[in-house]
Amino acid sequence: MTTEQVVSLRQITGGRLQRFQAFTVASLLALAVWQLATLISDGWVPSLWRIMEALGEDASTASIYTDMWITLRRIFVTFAAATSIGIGLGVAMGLNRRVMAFFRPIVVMGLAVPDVVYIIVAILVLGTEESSGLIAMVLALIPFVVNIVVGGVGARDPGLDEMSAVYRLRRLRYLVDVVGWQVSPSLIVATRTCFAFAWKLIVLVEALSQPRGIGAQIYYSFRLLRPDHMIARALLFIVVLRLVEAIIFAPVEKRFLGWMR
Amino acid sequence: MTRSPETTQNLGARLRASWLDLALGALGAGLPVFLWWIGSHTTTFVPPIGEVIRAIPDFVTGEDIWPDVLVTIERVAGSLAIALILGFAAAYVMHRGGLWGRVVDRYVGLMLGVPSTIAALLALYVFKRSEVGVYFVVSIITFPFVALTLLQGLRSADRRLDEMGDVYRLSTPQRLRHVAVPHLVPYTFAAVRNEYAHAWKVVVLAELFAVNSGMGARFARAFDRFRIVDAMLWLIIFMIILLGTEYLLLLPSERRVLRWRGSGMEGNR
Amino acid sequence: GDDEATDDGLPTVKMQGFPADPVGLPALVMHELGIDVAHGFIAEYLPVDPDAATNTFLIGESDIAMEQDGVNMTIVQAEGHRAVLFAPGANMMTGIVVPADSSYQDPTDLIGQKVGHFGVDSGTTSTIALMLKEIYGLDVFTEYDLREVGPEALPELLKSGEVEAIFDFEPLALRAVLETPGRYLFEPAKAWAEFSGGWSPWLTNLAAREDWLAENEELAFGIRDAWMEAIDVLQGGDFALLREEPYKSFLELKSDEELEAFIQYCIDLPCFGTSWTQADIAALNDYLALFAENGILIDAVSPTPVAVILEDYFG
Amino acid sequence: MTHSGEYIRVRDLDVSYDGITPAVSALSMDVAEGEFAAVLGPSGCGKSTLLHAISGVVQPQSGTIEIAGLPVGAGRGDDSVPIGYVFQEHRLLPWRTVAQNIAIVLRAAGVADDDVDPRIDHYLEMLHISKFRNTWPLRLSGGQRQRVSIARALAIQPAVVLMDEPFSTLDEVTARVMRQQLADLWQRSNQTIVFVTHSIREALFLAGRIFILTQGPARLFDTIEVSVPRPRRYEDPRLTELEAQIVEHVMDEWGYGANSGEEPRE
Amino acid sequence: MTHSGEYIRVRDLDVSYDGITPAVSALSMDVAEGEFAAVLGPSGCGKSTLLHAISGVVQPQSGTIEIAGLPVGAGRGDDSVPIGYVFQEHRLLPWRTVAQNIAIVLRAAGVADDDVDPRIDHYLEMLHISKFRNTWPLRLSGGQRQRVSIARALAIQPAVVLMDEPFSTLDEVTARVMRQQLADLWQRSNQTIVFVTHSIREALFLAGRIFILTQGPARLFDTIEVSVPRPRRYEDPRLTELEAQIVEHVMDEWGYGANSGEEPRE
Ligand SMILES: Nc1ncnc2c1ncn2[C@@H]1O[C@H](COP(=O)(O)OP(=O)(O)OP(=O)(O)O)[C@@H](O)[C@H]1O
Ligand SMILES: Nc1ncnc2c1ncn2[C@@H]1O[C@H](COP(=O)(O)OP(=O)(O)OP(=O)(O)O)[C@@H](O)[C@H]1O
Ligand SMILES: [Mg+2]
Ligand SMILES: [Mg+2]
Repeated sequence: MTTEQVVSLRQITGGRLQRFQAFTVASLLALAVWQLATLISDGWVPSLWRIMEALGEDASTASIYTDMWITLRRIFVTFAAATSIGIGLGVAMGLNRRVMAFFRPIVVMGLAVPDVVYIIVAILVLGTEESSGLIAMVLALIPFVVNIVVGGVGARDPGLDEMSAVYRLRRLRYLVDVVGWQVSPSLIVATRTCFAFAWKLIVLVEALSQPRGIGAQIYYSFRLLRPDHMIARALLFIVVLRLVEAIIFAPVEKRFLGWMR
Repeated sequence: MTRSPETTQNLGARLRASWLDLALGALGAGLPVFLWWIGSHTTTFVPPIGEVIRAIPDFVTGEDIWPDVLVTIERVAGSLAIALILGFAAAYVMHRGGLWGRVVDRYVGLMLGVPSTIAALLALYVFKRSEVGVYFVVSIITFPFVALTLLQGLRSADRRLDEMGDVYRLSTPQRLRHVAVPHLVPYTFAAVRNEYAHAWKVVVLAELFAVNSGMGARFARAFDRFRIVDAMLWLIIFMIILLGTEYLLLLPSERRVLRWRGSGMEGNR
Repeated sequence: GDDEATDDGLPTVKMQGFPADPVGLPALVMHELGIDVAHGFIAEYLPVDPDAATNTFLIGESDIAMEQDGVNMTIVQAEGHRAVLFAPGANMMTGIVVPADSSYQDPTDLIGQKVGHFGVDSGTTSTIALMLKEIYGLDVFTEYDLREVGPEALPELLKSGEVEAIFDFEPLALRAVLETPGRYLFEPAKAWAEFSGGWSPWLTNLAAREDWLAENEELAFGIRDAWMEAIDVLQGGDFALLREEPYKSFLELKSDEELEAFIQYCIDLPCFGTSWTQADIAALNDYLALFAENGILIDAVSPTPVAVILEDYFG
Repeated sequence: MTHSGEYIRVRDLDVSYDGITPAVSALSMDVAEGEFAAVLGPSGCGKSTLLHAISGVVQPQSGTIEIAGLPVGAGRGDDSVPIGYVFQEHRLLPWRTVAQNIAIVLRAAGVADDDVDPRIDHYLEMLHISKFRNTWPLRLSGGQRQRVSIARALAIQPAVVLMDEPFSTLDEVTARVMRQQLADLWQRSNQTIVFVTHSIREALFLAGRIFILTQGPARLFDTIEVSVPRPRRYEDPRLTELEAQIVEHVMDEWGYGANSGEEPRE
Repeated sequence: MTHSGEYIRVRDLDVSYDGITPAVSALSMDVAEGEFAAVLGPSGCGKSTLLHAISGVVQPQSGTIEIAGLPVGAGRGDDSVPIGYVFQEHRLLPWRTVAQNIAIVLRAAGVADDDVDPRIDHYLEMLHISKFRNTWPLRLSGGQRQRVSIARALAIQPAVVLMDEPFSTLDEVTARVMRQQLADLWQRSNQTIVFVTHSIREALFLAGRIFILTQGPARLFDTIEVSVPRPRRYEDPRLTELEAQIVEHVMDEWGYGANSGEEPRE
């Protein structure tokens, strides 16, 4: 046992070292590519130095945290709604060919609608409250989730379905214990995708219809011709998103996929 | 093998099933149309279906839309191809792990969050107003999502088949071709479906920023002036292209490549 | 348009503007009537997206920008870029529109009401905000219940009764007037002229980068003169030209009715400014100072001139 | 043990895959309540398909199957007879531990919560896999997995047990112990068991009646009553004799007649 | 057949999963070139693990394995001895047809393009599955799949063949034919075969030497030379006698001593 612990300890420290290395390499590489872009663009792409400065300025502004919080809250609301509806619909479509036949064209058509259209139409139909934009986002997000989930459900083992039928597993049991676990890799992709999309969409929504939020901030710096701030603000928030991912998604992922190894 | 009565019976059942699917599909496609119909009656900005339908003949016979349609299809397809290659490479490196796996993981994580506006602006700075910029924006925005999906596919691969590959000493190309890629097929389809649609959304912005041509730009212009009939017509073209791709390209090829999967009992259920 | 502009050897000048934006009409006119060639260049209309416009201009993808204004130029200079306004452009074609049968008589009546606009950082909203502040002492950002949507959707929003009033530019404001039906509650050009004793701000001006100006001195004069001439042609003919192609389709209006209303609007305003004197520029600078004072979009006026008279600039 | 009665009643069964590959053809057979029936047939003849049809997971092309007078099939309601099925491949949920795999079917069968754990313990012990209670199936050896699958089928104490080569991946010694336990269990209970095997000796040791199928598509070739009294001994010379007879009997039908290198007949 | 020489050389082999579950422990054994060796052991003792280690797909905790003087393991180069492996679960590529599954390994083994098809035909015929040439594995019965896996392993005509209970899912008659064919094939070739089985009779019929393992973690319990001359008959009474002896011999060690219901010893 003790040797085991030593081994795992070494693995951990090795992991940390490698993580540090990776960070360094990634940063240096990014630096090089970015500087190259700055060079090629005659300085139009703001240099990393300028971005760092902007980052410093923005990070020390209190209001940016309020904005971040507003945006984060919106992302969570839409994300939660879109994933739960999308997963439910995706599973139903994957399990039942009738449901699939009916909803597939709707999903495809839903994907074809540009995001602006969702947002504007939602505002015109539902009014100018904040919720309109969020509902539009949910609508725009659902098809993406559905597609990924449907793929996962389709790849399940028919043998286990038959087993469930023979042993007459209850519907819920079957959905959770048999389908759910098989689909879990897809669910992880679906949630991560949805999360990232939610963020991209909120930027648009806030730029288009909300005076507050980090998306509005990004857009504002854009209008004021401050690409350095624009990038800094986006970066700042991406870091927050990555943290959220690391805190929430990574452990869930680990827990769900333990049986594989 | 002779055709036994149950064969025809079965064929009949299948035909019935596919007719039913078709009918349900038509019903599904009818739902948005129905919503449109309601919208045209309850709001002032949604034009009546008839008006838009009457505008279709002129719209599609006027030859000035087709160059824009074609050039945009080309851009979307091209960028998507680039995104798939980049995404696969990234997923592969991430899956192999190690230093480079982590490095690529960092980048993919970062890129997932890059707002399209920023990508479009950077493209404008670096590539100025050029075609390359459009390809750059669309592929850079879509590839991390491809990578994410394919990575999960690689992770869920059956280790036992890898071991089989070790024992029989399959070369790397053989492994890719016979083990990794077929396993990734369902994941690839999910990625293609989503990112194809995603690319259509991004291309609108990219075209606006970089070239002011193509159907994305034209749709946006119509929508910006709230010339709703025109916007609707473009939207219908979008949808037809996406539906056409889905039903004529993706679905049949997916069925074909995944033929091995079925239990052989589909017709009986 | 006939692109076979013959005379080889003439430089092509890329003039950027928004698609379908009336602000760029003179560029079309000069090209169609050969005024550009007469002044030694070929004008090419470069449609750009509103979001990408300033960047496209600054990185040198176009030579002349037709959609810039004083505030924007102040921002441009504040961010360290060198560019100036050098000719008049469109007058302030924006307005507040309310339903015709509503009881609102003056902007103060809208206090506490839902008002649609398309962005606090937009030229339209910030201009109106500044004017209301100066004229009525009204802070729209706090006293109105502002609702933000894209400019294109504002007329619909007004029509559906979702908001009580909208801030929009032309021809969208006009569309709201026609379709709601509505009326102008506030017309910035007229109101400011009355308030300041004659001068009213431009919606847009012609802008050029200084490095470009340095290399194209002669061309710059030619462009300015052609521009003024084209405006004269337009206004002199009471905008009747707009009923013809390619102008008519360029404007992408919904109907002939809208077109007639727009022509009437232009005659009335009039749509383009023709005066570009030292006094005009001074008025502009004062006006910009008010923006800075109120902290709307800019914090300070630019230490270098944002608008110049070419003769002085080169002289 | 009497073999009258028609507890499981199969009539004119036709099953085919893709609507073109017949796997079972015009097969009729009856199994009485409480009977232990074995099914023998050459590889690929359609034995698993037959069990699939009896369990209701595949729909026959034509013909009927009834258990206790109720037709089986998709709409198998809650009132129908509970079935335990040891699939040829284990079909365990890889993301659930051994105990959880069994618990899930116990709960579905309506076993009271208090009884679940003791039952699991009992059957794991019976199959000598108690120590893997909390292991994931992918961490088990082939034989261990199969035993979990057997434990699962027996644990719900169903009226009908279908077993598809359940001992095929067990070593001789373990298999003998298991066979003996199964025989004992069956004698104590009133379960009806249909047991597919490729071991003639195993069939003779366990079953009251053996259904011998033809080469695929499976038809009934012969039915053999095993009249050796119980308890039987695995090495009983009577079984050895019967085994030799059966091998002789089927050799031709199963297509390995004179020349062992010959293709099986189509 | 002489059993001198150390073609496959296993020394002090320790394999454990997750670094904590020992599956093979301090095992040493040698197999000579051209020898047919069988491995017997109770279910879950570590037989498959042993074959995994010999094939190089799992890394031992300690100990060495060499084939023809070359260490096996991750870096098995092109110069190392080719191995055919019949895994306990078939491990066929589900998305490739039977013929493609075999063709892929043939190509990897450097078989000339012209030879690929005839080889496939030959081995499919030998295993009586020619008619499934263009079928996907998921459409095959259990026994058919396993035969495809055997065909794949033999088709590359490797110097070493590892077989993990290859005939376990075949009916008796088919299995007998297959065994006979394997015996013939081996006698004609110079292949070294390590054959894991749970059938003592099968081991006696096929092998020159039988390695008997202990309960898990696997150690070597005994090695038995089978001196019955070839060709052997499956029903040979000498084999029956030997079988009974072995059962007697291992019964205790494998943990089913007096009381058959007893837990296997840890
Ligand atoms: N899913 C399927 N699709 C098409 N054909 C199938 C499928 N499953 C089995 N078959 C075919 O049906 C026939 C009967 O298969 P089945 O699995 O019932 O055989 P079996 O008697 O159980 O054989 P074994 O002893 O090898 O397990 C075989 O020829 C097989 O190829
Ligand atoms: N992937 C794994 N992770 C952890 N433990 C494992 C794993 N695979 C097998 N084991 C354990 O290692 C031991 C040996 O397994 P192995 O598969 O080698 O047995 P076996 O002798 O082949 O048995 P069988 O005859 O049942 O196939 C078993 O106790 C099993 O539980
Ligand atoms: Mg079977
Ligand atoms: Mg094993």
